[in-house]
Amino acid sequence: MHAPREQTYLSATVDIRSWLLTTDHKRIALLYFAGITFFFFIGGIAATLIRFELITPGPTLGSPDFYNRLFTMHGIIMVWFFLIPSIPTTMGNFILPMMIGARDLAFPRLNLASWYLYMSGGLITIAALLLGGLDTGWTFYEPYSTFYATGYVILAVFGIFVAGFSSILTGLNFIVTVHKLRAPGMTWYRLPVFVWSTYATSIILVLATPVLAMTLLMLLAERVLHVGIFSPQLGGDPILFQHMFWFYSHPAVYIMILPSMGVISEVVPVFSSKPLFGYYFVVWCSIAIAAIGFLVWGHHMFVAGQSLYASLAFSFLSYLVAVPSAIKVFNWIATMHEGWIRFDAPMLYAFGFIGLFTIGGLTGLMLAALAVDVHVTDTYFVVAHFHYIMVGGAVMGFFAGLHYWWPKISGRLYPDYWARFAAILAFFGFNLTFFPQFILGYLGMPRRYQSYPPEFQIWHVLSSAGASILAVGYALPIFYFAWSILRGPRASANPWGATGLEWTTRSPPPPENFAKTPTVVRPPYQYDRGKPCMQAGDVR
Amino acid sequence: MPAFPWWPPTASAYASQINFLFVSLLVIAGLTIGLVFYLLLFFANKYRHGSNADRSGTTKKTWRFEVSWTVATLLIFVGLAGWGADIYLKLYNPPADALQIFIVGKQWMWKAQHPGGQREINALHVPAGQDVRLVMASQDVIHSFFIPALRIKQDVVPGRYETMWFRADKVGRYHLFCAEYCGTDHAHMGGWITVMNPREYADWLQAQGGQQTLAAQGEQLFRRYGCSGCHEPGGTVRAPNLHGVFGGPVPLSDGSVVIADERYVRDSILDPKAQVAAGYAPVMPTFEGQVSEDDLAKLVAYIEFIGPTTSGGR
Amino acid sequence: MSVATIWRCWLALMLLLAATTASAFAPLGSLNIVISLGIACAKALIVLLFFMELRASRALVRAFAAAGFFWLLIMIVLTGADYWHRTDAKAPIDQIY
Amino acid sequence: MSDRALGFQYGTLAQQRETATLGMWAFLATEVLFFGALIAAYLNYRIWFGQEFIAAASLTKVVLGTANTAVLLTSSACMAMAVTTFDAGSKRAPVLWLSATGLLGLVFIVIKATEWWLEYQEHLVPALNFDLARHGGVAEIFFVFYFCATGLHALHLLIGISLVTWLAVRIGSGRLQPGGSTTRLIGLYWHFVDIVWIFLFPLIYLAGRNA
Repeated sequence: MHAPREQTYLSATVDIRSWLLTTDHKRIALLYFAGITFFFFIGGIAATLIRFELITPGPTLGSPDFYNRLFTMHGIIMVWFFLIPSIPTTMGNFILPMMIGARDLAFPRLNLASWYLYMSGGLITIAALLLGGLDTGWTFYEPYSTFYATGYVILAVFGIFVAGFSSILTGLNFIVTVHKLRAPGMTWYRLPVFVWSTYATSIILVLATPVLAMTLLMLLAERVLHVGIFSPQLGGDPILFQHMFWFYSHPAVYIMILPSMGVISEVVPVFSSKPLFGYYFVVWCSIAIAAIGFLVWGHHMFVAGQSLYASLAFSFLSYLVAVPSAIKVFNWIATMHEGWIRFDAPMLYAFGFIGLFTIGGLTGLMLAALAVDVHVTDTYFVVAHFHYIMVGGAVMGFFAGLHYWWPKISGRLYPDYWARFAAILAFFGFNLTFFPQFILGYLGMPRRYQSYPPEFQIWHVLSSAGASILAVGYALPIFYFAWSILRGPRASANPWGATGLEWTTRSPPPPENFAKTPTVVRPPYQYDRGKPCMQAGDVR
Repeated sequence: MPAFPWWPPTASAYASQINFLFVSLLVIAGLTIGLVFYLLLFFANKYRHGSNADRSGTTKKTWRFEVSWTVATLLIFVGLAGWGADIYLKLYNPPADALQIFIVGKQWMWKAQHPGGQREINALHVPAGQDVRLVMASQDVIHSFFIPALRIKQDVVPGRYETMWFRADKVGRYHLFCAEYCGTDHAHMGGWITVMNPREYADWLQAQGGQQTLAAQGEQLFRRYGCSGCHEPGGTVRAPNLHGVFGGPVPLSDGSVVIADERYVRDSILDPKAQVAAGYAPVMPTFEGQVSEDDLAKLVAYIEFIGPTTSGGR
Repeated sequence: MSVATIWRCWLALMLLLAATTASAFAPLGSLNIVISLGIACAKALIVLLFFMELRASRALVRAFAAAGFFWLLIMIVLTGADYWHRTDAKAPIDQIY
Repeated sequence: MSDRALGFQYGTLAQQRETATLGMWAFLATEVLFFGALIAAYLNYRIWFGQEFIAAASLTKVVLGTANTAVLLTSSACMAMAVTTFDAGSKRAPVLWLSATGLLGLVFIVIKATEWWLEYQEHLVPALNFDLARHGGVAEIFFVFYFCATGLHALHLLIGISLVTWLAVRIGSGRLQPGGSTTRLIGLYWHFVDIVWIFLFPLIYLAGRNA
């Protein structure tokens, strides 16, 4: 049934050298996928240990120092080595060129170089953690991280510095590809929203990450050479470090959430068999999030000692940045209106995303109110808020995209029953883990505390129970995806009845993606009465 | 504490204002989340694949509804944010005649010094119903003085004074935490705030023993560090006389004018060349590293004490 | 880009350099930094428009060139919102020469 | 692979050239923000410290700084000449102009090195022998910025010089023909390094000269 003569990008060449020196965007996507899964696993172990530690008010697993190194490891690995690269480097690398009808990214060798930068940065940071870790928190606040911290700060910061260049080069590659390599007929308003979201993410990757590189460089200079840039002993200002760190780190949270929004904008129309509602709104909201995302970083520093004028300005701007997200949520729901909704696994993850991301976004609006922030900043309310956005939003989006494009990437189908069960389990496990933390936050339980007052224990026990359910929810896909690769049924070119260009070629696609470069005649997501109308030159 | 707390104790009028603001934000957010979840479940059920619901597209374009709904939610939130900003601004300009307590944050303990000279570690006794103004400094890294029951928190950045004020109304014992990560025992750097009615507070002050007042100890330090050698009339070097200076404007050598508050006095002791008073040469040596934070607080208290007496009994 | 324009731009750059160095020594108070940064922007514009041929390139290339500088402006302005208004500023604002 | 061979993913040579130019400008945008973050931090300290920061700035050598700016601006003009003559098809002229550019770059590095040496003599180098008692903490922070900025700029300039030499060799040996975009891209990079210095010069050297 699978003509032996037809080659796929997997069967073209099989030796190790062809994988490690490949310039095929599809293979580089799989290389990244291996790296991402490895780091997600390590960050997940740290998270589980943290939750075990917090079951009892006193020290449970080890000394306070051990706990401090645990949450620092969890933060660094999850932020820089899983969340930021997750969707752009795996699904972005694999699907984006196919969505715009290109044969590869603009700079294939630069794409491979980005992967090597990512892996070397990752291994340097893992070396720092294995040697003994560091206890500065992923925010490296001055002057603790430069003069008082004892761990392997220099090695870990250098690892992140190297991995940062992988982000910059990937963003650069995507921007130039979307501008110059679109198939004939693929105008900007015929681009699928996932391309627009990855394009907006790349704008942030390119424009924010260099500031992180310089900030980490100054931190290294201060710690290695014992000179004082931010150090108060010489009269320097530690708050300047916070300004420069958050100038990158707030846009970084939009790097994490925008690709997931793109995935959801792809999944919802397909499983509602209905065009995306308000395509122009959703497109320009993605760009607006990327732009306004740069104006709001000061809401991390309301109590840090910045001037009142700045706090007022940042508080107001933080409300503006929520408007595009609200419009997108409304458009996804309006897409389901009068649709033919099928509850496959990707759609269940999409439901989870929309619900949890809305909770995360609205608690963000509550945090942006200055007086409330004074009470709840640096408490578990903030921890719950950003986990609702990152785990409830970005990771749910990652799994939605994974389950949606898995047939195209591997050419195999996966057991639908298990996938749906994993989605529902992850949803309930997640809520049981992080909703009690909102209550803990308003009670005043500070962040990064190993031992806490005994009266908070009930909420921590609930949260830890939820964490174990969430861990099972995330472990299930490993099993049924492995089964799918070995014995899953072959996938057709278009198993979900979708309308993107990537569904017009074989799964898994040939090395050059398309037999001949397709010409595009219609905007994306074209359905009439529930039946997809295909792009030109479709292949059954 | 009830069996298991789901709402923090409310110990001041300010705290109840925050409760009210937080609950109203919660209600608005809850309504929006409710609308989203309801629509998700309703559409999922009504328009599921097999159902024969009416899909004729009779409801015309709904973007008008979308724009109005988004703008309405935004306006409500911005209104609440404005209210939050108003409370925030009130938090940051303390009343003039509050009881002033110096707090020094050090790696993994809080030290409080009352005007009467009483000192406490990881604890703070304050009278109920009276404004209390905390002048806080850190000796090493960034800490954060956080009292959940009063809903206030302020990062203490080393190298400068941070001020915070509150008026605790309800008598009782409340948690004190350090909210900014500061190293190994970050979790143990806390204790209890005890709010007592004024009579008990006065007894407590007496019970602490008759140390000299902070200002008196400051006067001794003023002599021991040799400040009196220049800043007293008839001193060897021409230096500004500090009597009656605190709280008032100080013209600087570069023509600008600065109010002599705690920050200016502290900066002038540690970094005298930064803001030289008009008409004087920058000859004062720096005391950086020689005067500890505790002594600094005493010196500042003394200079405040010899400030203009009209600025209210401190 | 003709040879003549290159050397005309070079001459303009040299004159601007002389102007900025000379103006730095004139006691103009806080106007000095405005003049020196203004001249620096003029020199940068000459190099961008003529030497880097932005004048002759398409709008997209000009947008890419402008994006970097615009985002830098966002950072300077919004961190300035904090540092210009900080009450404990070591030196009052009108002292920056 | 010479820059005139058509890439697997491109339709036409013009598309490949435009893509390369866009890629270079995107990279220069990241470099603008990389240096810009340092300059933004410097500006904030300038506002916040005021008097002391400027006193430290007057210790820098304004004569050498001005000379260096003149050298770098001239090298930029030479680079522009090289790109123009290379497009015109000649082979000897671009090699001459490129070597002029590289030489002027080296002159800049030499002047910069003498400046650093003088500052080393005057005990102004933080982490090595900075005289804290005499100049004070804020002056040390100024000189940390000074050495970070000029050091990073010199590093980028050295990369530029090696690129220019590599380019001169390839054009001289005839392996590089007009029509590709490599010459223009290296020109863009060189001009960018010049622009960074155009902004560093007034901020560092001209501060506080009007006392």
